[in-house]
Amino acid sequence: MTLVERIDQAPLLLQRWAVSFFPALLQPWVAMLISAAAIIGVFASLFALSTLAERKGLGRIQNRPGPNRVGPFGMLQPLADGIKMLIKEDIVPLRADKVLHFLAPIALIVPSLLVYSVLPIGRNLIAMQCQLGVLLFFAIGASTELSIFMAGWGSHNKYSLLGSIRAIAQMISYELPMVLAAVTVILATSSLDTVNIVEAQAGGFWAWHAFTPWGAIALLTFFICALAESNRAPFDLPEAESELIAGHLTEYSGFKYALFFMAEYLGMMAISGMAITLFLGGWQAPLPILNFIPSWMWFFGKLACFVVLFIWIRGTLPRLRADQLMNLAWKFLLPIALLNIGLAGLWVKSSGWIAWPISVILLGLAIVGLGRLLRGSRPRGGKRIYRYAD
Amino acid sequence: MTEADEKTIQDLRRSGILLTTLEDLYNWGRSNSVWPLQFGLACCAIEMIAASMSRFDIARFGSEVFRPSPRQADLMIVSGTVTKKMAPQVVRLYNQMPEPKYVIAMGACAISGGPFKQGYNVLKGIDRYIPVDVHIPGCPPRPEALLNGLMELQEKIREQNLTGENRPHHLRSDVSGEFPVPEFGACDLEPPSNPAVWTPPEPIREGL
Amino acid sequence: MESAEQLRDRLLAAFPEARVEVLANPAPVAQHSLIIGATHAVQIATLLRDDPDLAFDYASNVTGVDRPDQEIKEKVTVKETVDGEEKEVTKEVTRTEPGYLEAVYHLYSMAKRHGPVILRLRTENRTDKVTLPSLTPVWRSCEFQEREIYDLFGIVFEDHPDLRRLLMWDDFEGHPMRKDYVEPDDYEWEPTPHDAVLIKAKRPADGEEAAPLAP
Amino acid sequence: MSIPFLIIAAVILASAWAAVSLRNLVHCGLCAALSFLATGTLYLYLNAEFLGLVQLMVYVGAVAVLILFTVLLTRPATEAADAVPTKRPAFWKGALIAITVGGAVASCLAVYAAPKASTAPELSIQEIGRLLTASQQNVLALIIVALLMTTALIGALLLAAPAEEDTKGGGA
Amino acid sequence: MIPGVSIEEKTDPLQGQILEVSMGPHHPSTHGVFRMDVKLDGERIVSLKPVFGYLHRNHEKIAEDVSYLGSIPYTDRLDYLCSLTNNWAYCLAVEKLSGFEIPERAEYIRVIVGELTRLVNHTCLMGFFVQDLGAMGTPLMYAFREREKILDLFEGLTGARMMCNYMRFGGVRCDLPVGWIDEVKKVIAAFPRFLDEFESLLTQNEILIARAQGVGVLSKELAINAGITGPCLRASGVGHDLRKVDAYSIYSRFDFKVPIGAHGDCYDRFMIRLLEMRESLKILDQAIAALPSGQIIDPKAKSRGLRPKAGEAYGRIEAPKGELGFYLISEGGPSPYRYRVRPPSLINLTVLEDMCLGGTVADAIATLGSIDIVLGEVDR
Amino acid sequence: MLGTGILRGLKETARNVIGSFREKDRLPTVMYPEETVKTKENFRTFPFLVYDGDHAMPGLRCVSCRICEKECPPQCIFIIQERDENNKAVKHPRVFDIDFSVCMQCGICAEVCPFDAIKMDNIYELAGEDRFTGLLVDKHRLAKSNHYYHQIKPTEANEVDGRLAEDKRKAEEAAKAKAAAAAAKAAPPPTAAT
Amino acid sequence: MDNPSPYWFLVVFGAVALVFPLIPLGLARLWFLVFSPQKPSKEKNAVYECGLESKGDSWLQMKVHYYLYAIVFLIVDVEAVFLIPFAAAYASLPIGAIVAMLFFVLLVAEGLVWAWGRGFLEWK
Repeated sequence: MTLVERIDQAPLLLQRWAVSFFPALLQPWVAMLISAAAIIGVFASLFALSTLAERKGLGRIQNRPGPNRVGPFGMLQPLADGIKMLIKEDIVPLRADKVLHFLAPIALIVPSLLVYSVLPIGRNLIAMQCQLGVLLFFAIGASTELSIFMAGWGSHNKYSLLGSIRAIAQMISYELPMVLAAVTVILATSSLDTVNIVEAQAGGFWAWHAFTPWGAIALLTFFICALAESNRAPFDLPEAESELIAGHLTEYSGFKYALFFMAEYLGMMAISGMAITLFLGGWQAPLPILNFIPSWMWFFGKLACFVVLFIWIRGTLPRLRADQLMNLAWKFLLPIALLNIGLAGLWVKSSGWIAWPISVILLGLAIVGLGRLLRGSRPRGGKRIYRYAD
Repeated sequence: MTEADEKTIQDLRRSGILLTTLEDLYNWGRSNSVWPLQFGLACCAIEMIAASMSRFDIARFGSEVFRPSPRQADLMIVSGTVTKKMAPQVVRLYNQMPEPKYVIAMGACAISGGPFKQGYNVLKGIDRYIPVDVHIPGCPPRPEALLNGLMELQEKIREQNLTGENRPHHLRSDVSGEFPVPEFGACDLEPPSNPAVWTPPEPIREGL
Repeated sequence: MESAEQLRDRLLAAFPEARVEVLANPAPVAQHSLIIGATHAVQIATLLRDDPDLAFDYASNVTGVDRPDQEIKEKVTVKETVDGEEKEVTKEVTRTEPGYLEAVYHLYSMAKRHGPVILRLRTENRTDKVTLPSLTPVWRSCEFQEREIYDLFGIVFEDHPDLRRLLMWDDFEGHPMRKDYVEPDDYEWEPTPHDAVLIKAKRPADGEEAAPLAP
Repeated sequence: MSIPFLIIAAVILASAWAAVSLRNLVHCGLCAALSFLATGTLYLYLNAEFLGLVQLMVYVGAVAVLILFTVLLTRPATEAADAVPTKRPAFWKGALIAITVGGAVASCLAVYAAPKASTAPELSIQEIGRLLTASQQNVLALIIVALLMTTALIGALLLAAPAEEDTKGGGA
Repeated sequence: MIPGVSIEEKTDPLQGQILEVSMGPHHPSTHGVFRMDVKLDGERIVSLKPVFGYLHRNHEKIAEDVSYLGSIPYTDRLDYLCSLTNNWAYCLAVEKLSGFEIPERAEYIRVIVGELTRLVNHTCLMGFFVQDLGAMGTPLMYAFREREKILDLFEGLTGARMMCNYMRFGGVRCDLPVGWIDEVKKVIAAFPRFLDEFESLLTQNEILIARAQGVGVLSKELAINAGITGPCLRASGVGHDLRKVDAYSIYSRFDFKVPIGAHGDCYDRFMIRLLEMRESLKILDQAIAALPSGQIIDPKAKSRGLRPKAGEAYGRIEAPKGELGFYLISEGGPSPYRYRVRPPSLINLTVLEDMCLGGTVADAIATLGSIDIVLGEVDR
Repeated sequence: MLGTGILRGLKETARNVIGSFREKDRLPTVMYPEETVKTKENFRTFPFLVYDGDHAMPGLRCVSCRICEKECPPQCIFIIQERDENNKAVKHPRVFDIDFSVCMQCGICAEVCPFDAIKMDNIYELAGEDRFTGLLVDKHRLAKSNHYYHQIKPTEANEVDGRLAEDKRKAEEAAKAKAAAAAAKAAPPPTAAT
Repeated sequence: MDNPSPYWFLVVFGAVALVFPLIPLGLARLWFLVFSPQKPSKEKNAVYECGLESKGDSWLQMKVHYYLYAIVFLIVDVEAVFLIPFAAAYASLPIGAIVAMLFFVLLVAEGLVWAWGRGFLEWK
């Protein structure tokens, strides 16, 4: 093993080394425990980092420096927030459903963490390689809707209930185009195994799925759905401040609120990770020359880009309205995703170059047509011309 | 500093470094993460917003997270005139904030009714119903004055003890966590003030 | 635009039974106003709005005025028979002018760009007969302003779609903008020299004389 | 009968029992979701990976949501459910149906001879995909499923749609 | 029949219950302590009743107690975003009541600070509006960044950032400090860059267009009948601007246009303000170029101890939010017998329910944001 | 359409992020406790009393005429005039309190004061825990030297000084004239004609 | 079990993930026990409603539209489930199978189009 490979496989080697202290019977279980703890540790600290990045990044977008007084460059801000959340009084409304109110954050954070088990973080670095990784990701992710419902309904608050209903409707609607976007990749790689999918994209960025016509569209669809699934702006309707106070989080205080917050970020990073795996070559380096950089650094680098993109979009865009959000999912993304599957099929079966023009033309037509249709629900769109009174 | 204070500190010293570290950590965390309730009443609210904007940027102190729900807020900035019609809501919002919680009375109106003191619908100071930690005079105070008040509050938080006799009221089990919400009367609030929180000062003016 | 007198004549021509008087305004702007009887107010308002020459389509400002009962001392010359002889005697008589509440409407025309025409509607007294017709059906902009007058002055507007208190809470008693409204006594002792505060705090003033004013 | 199976079975049964016996309908719905989840886990445990995950995705992700929305359609869930109406004919009808269905199932089970070796075939997902359209029967089944689903969609929408939509959307 | 629309509440039990929610008085997007009692059918609004008075500070009652001069700082606190236009309207009414002349230079200064105030108000409003649409504060931050520059100008001239207390009956309180005009020139020269930035950030943004176009439509007829003024009225297609109609002060000397919209929806109201700012910049340029020297206050006028003769006057100006009028009745005393503010914000809210019915909560929030209210003025 | 507007918005925010590292205009933040915004000379917060000379109380310009007390719109000024042993009014305030918790910073007191005795300060860092003793400011805390006044508002202070000097000169002249007149009246000097 | 199925990891991970949020919640509980007493009371723990007293019940009957939405979602979700194994096997499938699948997809899509046309996809 060369040094480069050693660094590349460092997490795995560390795990093996730690496991070797245990009797053979326990070894697989200890390995699992270590993987689980590592995932939680890494992504929980990434959560802290990304909250800080978000606050500072939003600050920069808004021409201000953001937190910079707590610790060096404000780096300890998340820690201070964490301590504060921990000691904050925990309020359960008297009329709330106490069991559901308590269970909701836990029931939300467990699936948010479980989905990480199928994400290949680096070469050979995957907690659980299984044949149906992609399906597992979506299957487990689907249960977060129930947790949000528990939170909203359990709070016995009107804003919470409205927020959670919105959240469920939004999440189920966007789940469909997301799954269908993933289906294109399954179609192309004939596999649901995340490791296989990543390996199918080896060789350089031109081999990534994002650089095919169907892949680009699927990535875009997937990304929009990722924004919606993790309730991030411009799809943050469930906790729309200006309408519903804080949506399903309205009645949560103390660390339970922090858990929701954490689940949101964990979900955001998990979905980004899945997008990277499916479309952007996972842990693969964009150029073969760059292979000396450890694979997991590529993964986290790409993840960081996604987080930055999330923050950037959050800092720029206003929020959609609930019905527009639904229209976008059902009347734009879903047909596009269905069409895209067909194009991916064509791509796989045809010899390549001929699929390009067909795909581009068809997709272009579909996008423009559906866009027109979507816009048609408003009385008048487009640029307006203003007159002046005499 | 009174003798009792000295004694508590001595007690604390004796009870071990762990507690003081814990206390430091506790106060450090709280004082650097003061999330205000997104709550504006009148003119001062605009300066409060200005304080969170790029020129003054309250985010540098970790306080830009203006939470719309009282459940996640630590600080209530009473920014502007509290009218009698609004006072019950203010008190209720304060009650609904989880402990530990703080109040900054920003501007003359919030402190005493200010220029509108003579009005029949104006509450003459929010401290009639809820305890105020920091008063910021001004009409409206500059955004820097709010930042100054916030730093004052952070200082106050840092000086709070975790144990001992003079620990803050939210650490005491014998002090209630909420304050009675006044009700609308025929022409004034009932009661007009909460005597448990507020006693008018004795007239001490010479020559009168 | 027509002068107030012309307008009065025009309105009287349309509604001969109506009460329309011109109230002169001595201020330099000389925005004179028309006192309108309550019975024909809505008809007159509709005419003002719909007449193509007038086209007062826009009621800008609607407000109330409180005129409490006034004691007027005046010298009256009466003929009295004193000692069998008829004489003209000048006596000082105290007369109580009954108070009333007044609703004032400032009307403009957006179409013709003229205005204002000021309408004044007066109640009969300040206690029990405080009803006036609402002009909200004519100009929607009166809706909140009439509610405000109802709240603060106590004029009851008939046919108002939603006559509730606007600013004070529903159970509030009294009408605070009236001149005789007594505020609740809720001042603490305080350092301000606000006269009312000091009186309320029952601390006698020093009784000192004011210092000589500026030279 | 292994210990994991016992645990999973216990969870399934307990949550299913809770789903029909709890007073609060939302709790019932959530317990049903838990029951679905446990069933999915059981499939996974039995190496029916695809089935298990589909169970999670469709039942926990979609059917449970449908159930909860249905619960929200009813009168406020806090209202205590009426005591079981033993007097009313509906009860007897229900009981009759229950007995009939139960008897049918029981007789089927009695007749059915379980195969001795019940190991699941090792079936990869690609194999399942191939089998979907492998034979004419399968294609027919697929088409029937599609027809069923479309019919179900249209029927459910028409049944549940409010009256105004029926009168309005004639041209569609 | 009351002009406007009404919607019947559905009572069909199969249609779900009507949800009664109160938005406010503590709500992130009611622009202060305003409350809307909303009845929702699903997400659609079937009834919306505004509730006022949470900031009723008895301005009128207080003004009937204090001197004429003493009311000026109180007018600052009416529409606390634009204290200078409030001063102006009040001074105009008092000037009408007592017949003071205003010197040329004072008129020009008034126009300059008045238009700067318009810039401040519209800038902030657009920021708040987009904030209400759910942007994470970025446009608001940009707006406040520019606002601070203008507030610095106000601070240099009047001594205060927000509560300027600058105008006096018959003129203004103090003359321009040395170099102030140059600073104004700098600020307004840099301002179009901000407007361009704002436009490219927002006006073509699909989400904003989707959220604002066709939302909260106000018809021309209803707008006139309900006494709507200011940008809301002009967005509905009525070219009514008191700067043109009354041509008060010296506005007839400036070359500027009045933009009007055609649809009367939130987007039009947003765009009209943007265009109005560009016109204000034009006025500012002209006013600065033509600023004469001379007196700044009518020597006959007195501020302290003013006792106008008995009479009444109604003075109105085109404040950034609409027609701001002051109605004063003098009985010859040291304070007005009746003092009334005609607040544009309150009257513009008359049609809030009509504009929101049938829309969603999000639409109502957008509509409220686009009307531009300030509670200090609504409740006084 | 179709996302171009969104992209343009994203470009705009990206430009601001980059600009915030390079341009002052795109990062206007003032790091408050360490650096402060330089307030304009005209800037006013609360009133203070100007005194001449080195000693505060004897040097107060205030003559206790109570004009400011009457004109103050929220009426937050409280003045009691000083009296000497014979209970005769002295042109000096015995009590001069301003309630900062009520003051609306309008500056009318300074505007109406005929003696240039009360002026507007520019301090704003007054946050404190105590409302009654902390924000009720008596004449000792209000008194600030003319030197301080010159520091915070040089232009205005110079103008005031000039005006006061002029007044003083006029008053002296008047006094001199009066004295001369009185003297002339008492005994008309022969040199009066020259 | 010498070679546990990979899915056992889910169990282990699930357990750890369950413990993970419980630790801080437990710590917080401990903190309240030792130092900072929780003080629930009537007003504080009342339901938040913009500072007003809450009116009416918030658990109320919802509109039927949410239910319709869920139905459409369910059907399309099932369709997606069928698509996944098909996609996995796609590369090795003959053209006939693909046409059959296309037929299947179009049939379900037709239902979707119908629902679209009838306005069931409008969020209300």
